[in-house]
Parts: sequence; C-alpha cells; structure tokens
Amino acid sequence: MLASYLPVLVFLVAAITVPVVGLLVGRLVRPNKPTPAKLSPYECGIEPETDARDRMSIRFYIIAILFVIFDVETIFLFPWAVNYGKLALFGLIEMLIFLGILIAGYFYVWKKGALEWA
Amino acid sequence: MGIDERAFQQNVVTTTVDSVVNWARKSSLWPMTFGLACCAIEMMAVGASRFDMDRFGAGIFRPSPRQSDLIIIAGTVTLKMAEVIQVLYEQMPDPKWVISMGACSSVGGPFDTYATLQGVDKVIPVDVYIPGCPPRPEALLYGVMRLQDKIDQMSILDDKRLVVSS
Amino acid sequence: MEDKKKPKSTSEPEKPSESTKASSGVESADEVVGASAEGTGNESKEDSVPRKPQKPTGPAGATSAKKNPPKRRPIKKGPTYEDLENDEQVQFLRERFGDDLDSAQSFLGQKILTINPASLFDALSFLREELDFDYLIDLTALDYQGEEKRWCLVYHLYSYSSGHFLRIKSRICEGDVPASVTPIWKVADWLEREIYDMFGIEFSGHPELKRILLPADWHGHPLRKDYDIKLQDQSWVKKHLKIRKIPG
Amino acid sequence: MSRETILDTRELEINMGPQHPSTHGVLRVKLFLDGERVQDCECVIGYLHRGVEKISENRSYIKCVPYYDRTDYIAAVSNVYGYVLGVEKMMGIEVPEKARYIRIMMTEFNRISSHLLWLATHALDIGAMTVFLYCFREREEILKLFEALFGARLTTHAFRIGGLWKDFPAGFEEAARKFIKEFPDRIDEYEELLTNNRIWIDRTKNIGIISAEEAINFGLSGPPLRGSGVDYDLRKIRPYGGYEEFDFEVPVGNNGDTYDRYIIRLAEMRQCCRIIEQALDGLPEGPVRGKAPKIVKPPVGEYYSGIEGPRGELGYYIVSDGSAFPFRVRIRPPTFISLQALRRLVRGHLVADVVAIIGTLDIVLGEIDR
Repeated sequence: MLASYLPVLVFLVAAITVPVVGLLVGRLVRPNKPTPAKLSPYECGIEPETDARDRMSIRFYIIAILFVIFDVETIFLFPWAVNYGKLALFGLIEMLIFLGILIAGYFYVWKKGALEWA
Repeated sequence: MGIDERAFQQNVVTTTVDSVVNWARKSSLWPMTFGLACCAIEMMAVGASRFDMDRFGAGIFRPSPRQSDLIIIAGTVTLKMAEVIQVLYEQMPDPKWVISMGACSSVGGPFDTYATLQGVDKVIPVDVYIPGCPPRPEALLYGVMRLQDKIDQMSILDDKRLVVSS
Repeated sequence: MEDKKKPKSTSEPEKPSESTKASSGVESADEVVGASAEGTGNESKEDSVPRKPQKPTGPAGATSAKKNPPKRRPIKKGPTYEDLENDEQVQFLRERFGDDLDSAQSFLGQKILTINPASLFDALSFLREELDFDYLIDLTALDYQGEEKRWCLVYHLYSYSSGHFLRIKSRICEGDVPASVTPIWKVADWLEREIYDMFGIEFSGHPELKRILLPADWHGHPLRKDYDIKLQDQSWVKKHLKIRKIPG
Repeated sequence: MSRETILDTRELEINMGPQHPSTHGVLRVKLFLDGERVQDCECVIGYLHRGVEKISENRSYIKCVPYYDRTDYIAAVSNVYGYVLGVEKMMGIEVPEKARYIRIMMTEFNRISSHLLWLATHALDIGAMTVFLYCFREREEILKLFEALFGARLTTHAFRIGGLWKDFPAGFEEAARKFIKEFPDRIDEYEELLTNNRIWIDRTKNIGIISAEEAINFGLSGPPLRGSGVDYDLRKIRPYGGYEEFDFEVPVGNNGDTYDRYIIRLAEMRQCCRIIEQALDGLPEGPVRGKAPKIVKPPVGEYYSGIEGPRGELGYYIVSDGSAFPFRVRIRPPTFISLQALRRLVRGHLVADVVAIIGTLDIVLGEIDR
C-alpha cells in the first residue's frame, strides 16, 4: 500500500531540492552590495519625497475581497467535480443551491457598482 | 554566507564556475528602456526585426532598473537628466554594466552648451563607449559584443574582493 | 529712402557698424556665385579683384576656354522693410490706437506692427475680439543688448476666418513687467514660462510663472546675449551631481 | 468640508517620470490621482534641453542645419526643410525645379517614416506588440532610401541652402516606386490589426476629446487639430516650396478623440504616397544644386517660415542682422504646444488613458526641450 505513495515522495523531494539548490548557488555566486541608494524606492528616477506606504483608495480593497470570495467558490467546485458520479442527483442540487446563492451575491455586487473600476 | 569566503582561490573549480556564470550573464543582458534622444530611435531600430538585438540575448527591454543589468545611455545627457541617471544607476542590482551610446553621452557630442553634461562618465562608470551620431545599429550591436567579451573576463572572485592571505 | 519717422533700431537689430557691410554683403554674395566650375573655390574679397586667367587644369583635351573676368551682374536688391500705411487693417488700428501703433511695415510680405508696450495688452485683446486673430502661432522675445529698450516681444498671430498672418512686436525696457496674454490665448502659458526661463522677463497675471526648461533652482537666463554658451551653473552642479574623477 | 471618513484618501501624487516606457523619451508627468482617476497632471520638461537656440546664435547659417536635424530627430528631413526655406527666401535664392520636387518627395517620405514610428510606439504603449515590428519593417525601407540619397539614416542633413547635396544615386527611383506601390496594402495590414480591434477601440474611442474651439485656443496644429474637425493644413493654406502643384486631400476627423487622430494619420500616410507618386512622375530634369554663396549672409531683416511637419506647424522665425551668424532663430515647436494641452485632455481619465493620450499627441522630447 505504501509503495503506491513512492512517486509522491520522489516528486516532493525533487520539488524541494530544485529551488533550494538554485537559490544556494545564486547566493554563492552573485555579488551582494545593498547600498542605501539602491534600496530607496524606485520612482522613475526621481528622489521619492513621501513614503511609498500611502493610504490607498478603498475600492481597490473591495475589488480584492470580491476576487477572493469567488476564487474560493471555484475551489469548492473541484472536489464536487471529482466525484460527481457518486454524488448523482443529490450532489447536483446541492451544488446548484450553493452556486445560486453566490451568483445572487454576484448580481447584487454588480448592480451596486462595486465592480466599477476607477 | 555559510561558506568562508577567504577559502576561495583561483582554481579549477572556480574557473569552470566562472565560465558558466559569465556565459549565463553575457547571453541574457537585459537592457533598461532608457532612450534620451536620437540614439534612442536607433536603439529601437536595433530592437526591431532587421537588426534584431535578441540574437545576442539583449533584446528584452525592461522598464524598471530593478530587473535590468545593462543601461544603454542613448542620447544627450543634460545636467538635469544626469541627476536622474545617478539615481537610476544606483537602483540597478549588481552586476550592472553601462553602454554609452553615441557621441553625446560619451563626450557631449555637438552640444557643448550650458545645459549639457560633457560625457556621462562624469556621473556613472561606463563600460563601453560607442562613437557615432547616432551610431549605426550595427555599431550598437558591436558595442554589445564588446561588452560580452568584457564580461567573459570577469570572475566571481573579484566581486567578493577575496583576499588571499599570502 | 529710409523713412525718418521709424526709430532706427525698432526693426533693424544691427550693431551700428554692420549696416553698411550688410548691403555690400549681398553684393559680394553674388560675385562668388560666378565661381567657375573646375576652378577651386575662390574666395572673392569685398571688391571683386579681376581674376588672372588660370591655366586650364585637368587633361589637355579638357575645356581649354580661357576664364573671362566675371561680367558685373546688376546688384540684386535684397528684401527690405517697406512701410505699409495703406493697408486697411493698419488704418483700422491706426484710428483705434493712434500713435500707440509705433510703426507698420512689411518684410518679405509679412506684416509687422510695432506697438507701444503701454497699450499692448488691449491692442492684442482688440485683435483677438474684433479682428478675430484666434490663433497665437508663437510668442518669443529678442534681446537687443546695450539698447535702452532691451527686450522685444514678438507675437505671431493668425486668424482662421480671414486667413491673415500678422507679427506684433513691442519693445520693452530691462525691468518692465509686461501683461501676460494667457487670458486671451491659453497657449501663451508655457510660451511665457519659456521666455521667463530663457530671458528673465516676468509677466504679470501669469497663472504660475516658473522655469520650464532649466532646473528650477538654476541661476541665470541663457538666451541673454551676455550669457556665455558654455557657462554651466557650478553651484547647481555641486549641489545635485556627484561628479566622479575619471580614472586615467 | 465633510469630515474625512476612512473612505476618503489624500490625493495620490505619482511620478510618471523621466524614465518611463511610454513617455516617449524624457517627459515627466506628475499625476494627481484619486484612486485610478486622474484629477490633474503637471508636465515637467527640460530633461533634454540642450540649448539649440543658443547654439544657433553662435554658428553660421549653414552650420546651424545639423542642429535642427537633432531637435526633432524623428522628422529630421522636414525640420531642416523649414529652416532652409526661410533662409533661401531671405537670401532670394532660386532653387532648381528638380531640387524642389525631390525636397517635397523626401519630406513626404519623412512624414511616412515619422507616422510609422508614431504608430509603432503608440500601439506598443497600448499593448499591441506586433504593430511595432510591422511598422519598423516598413520604416527600415524608408531609411534605406534616406541612406542612399542623404548618406545617413536618421540625422540626414538632408537639404543645403540652395538645393540638395547631390542627385539620386542609380536605382533610387525604382526603389522609391516599389515602396509606394507596396505601401498602401501595408497600411491595410495595420488597419486589419487595429482599426476594428475591440481592445484598440476601447482604449482609444472617446479618449482625450478636445473640441475645435479649444484646440484653436490651445494653439494646436497638425493631426491633433485636424482630429477635432478644423481643416488647417499649411500645405494647402500657405503653400510653400511648390506644394500647390500637387493635389492631395487633407483628412479631417470629427469628434477629436484618439481614435480619430489615429484614422487621420493613417489616411495622411496614403496621401503622402500620392504626393510622392506625382513627384516621381513629374520629376523635371536639370541640376540639383542651386546658386548659393559660400558665405550665407542674409540681409538685415526677419522672416517666419512655417511648414506642415508631421506633428503640426513647425516654424522658424529667423532674425538676421546682416552678419554671417543668425541674430536669433526661434523654433516654433508643435509638440511643445500640443503637450500643453495634455493637462486639459487627461483630466477625468484613467492612468492607462494618459498613456494613450501621450501617444496620440505624438510628442518628441528633442523638439519640446530644444
């Protein structure tokens, strides 16, 4: 039983070693000269007057949160889609209800104009 | 840095690593989009399909200094712009190289006036000077090739100022 | 034939010694023109010395025609400032502004009106409203250094409806602050900022008069005649640039 | 002033600075943003101010010419054409027939190459990468013609006072004819790529609208002016150098947005081909170098010679005091004046539209800063 998990192990090991080796060699080879001027924020070549951390407009936050919500919704679809056969009719109705609620929310957001950029 | 730097000397291991690292660096020289005047138009012509700089790995023009290792000063450097060039050059990650394209950026060119810096090497260290006003696209390609030859001689050791205690 | 009323320096911006040479300049220009083809470029002096016949260079069979001295062509009269009083626009302005309109001339077919700076602003707004000169092509300044009225503001106007082209000039002294024409034409905003940057002439009523081409804290106004072409503002350079010592 | 709630944010000031992929050189625009919407903008220029007007007061008339190649380096041929016409008019020099025709032909070639570069960078800024490579492919053909006749690709020092430097090299006319025979369907290729492209229309339709009166009040000229419906083309209104002998239309837009200016410039390129064709067909015989003195000394006086450059009305106000050095040469830079309208055009648009508007004004920093 355990043997069938061997490919996963190999895959895991490879997935870890490749980036680690790459970063290690990089750190060894590349020059490392962090000067304050180099670390100052880049503003098209002009000395930045104000700090880069400024208060951003709220609408960017709203758009981001909406994206997260609908992204998570699609994640829930994956397990449902995988064993769709076993769940049969019950699963279908269940998912339709789940999707219906979220699509209603989507229309509400759309009509409220939260998706309007700018 | 885990490994003790002073242990390194010029030996077989570092020369092969050098050749690999230099080969990697010189074949992916990402220039920064930094056109000033007429030479910038010739630089764009070099970026286009007839004189294609991509053959030398230098075709991808990066907008920001953070992702570019080569800055091609293409055009007249005025005093007001020299201040900006200083900031940009500082903000480029090491290892970085500078190509001074055209007579204007190399020595001020035809503009010997109150507002022009007579040569960009007064402000930043320059690796390759390309004559011409504007230099022909082939001249810029030749300049890139000369820079690649210069990169070939570099070694990872001299960057880290390894001192071999005699 | 120069009409006396016109003050000598309004439109002829020459240094006193130049004017005599100018007219001869045109003559000598024509003499050189007759330079023979295969002869080397012979710089003819002011008074064209009759050339001695040159031995035909080049292969023997070539043109062996002896060079005859250049025949004296009638001196072409270069363009000059004609006075135009009969032009209906000038009359229209004349009775509207009287003697504020210093002079009206035309050079090579382009009308030039010189207006007294006191009534410059309302002359221009008059031109804008009544005569419908709605396109300010260009606004610049000239520096007659050493003369009492040092600056000369030059407005180029064009009217879409009537298709007339006009140049308004106005002589102002060193310290004067002429009125800004931005309320009349929006295009004058940057043009006046450039004049301030290059000449140092302030304009009253300009929304935001500061340097446009040179760095903000630069000293000196480069297009003045007394400003040397290579004079870099060292204090600015020291403050802003870290000049490296170039090795070797 | 309402109490500042957490939703209100200070106006964000961002530098679209001198080093920016889409400011066509070294223009710096200070954008004052509310979120992504542009409240106001302020252009800071002068990063390429080399003092060409001061230089031209210290050089002789003939030596000034190469400096005018380098002010507007994309339309170098027509830049020199304006100055040379002015000096010839003041000196009263007659230019031979053939030279006049070649001058008009090469100026129109230059207009095509300038519009091609405009289209390449304008489309690249908005995101269409392939158009850049297509346009540069044609532009290289024109640069080959420039190189054959003038000896240089970009800073061509095309015309001399009194005519041309030398006549056509062998095979020049066939190459020119071949180019203008193929070029119209190259323009169709661009139109296929862009004109009905959904993204292109969204990014350019109703962006940067300016009405006719405001365009006149801002002193705009060239495509930005004709985009708003004003039919003002110096080649028709004040013909110079023999343009009255050629028949061509002047394309005029109607609602003055970026899309109309794009359509106009493409139509202008087709008209240029027509002019070149007429010039090639009617090319007179004769010498190419007119009678011009070695030392150019125009008589005391002043003259404003304006021509229709690819970017608008390019004028040279030459004041001569009779000596061999110009007393003052004032260049009327069309892009300096059309950039001034940027503040009015940009208000209320998104930051991405600022890029499209800068592209449609077709600015060249060498000419703005001189």
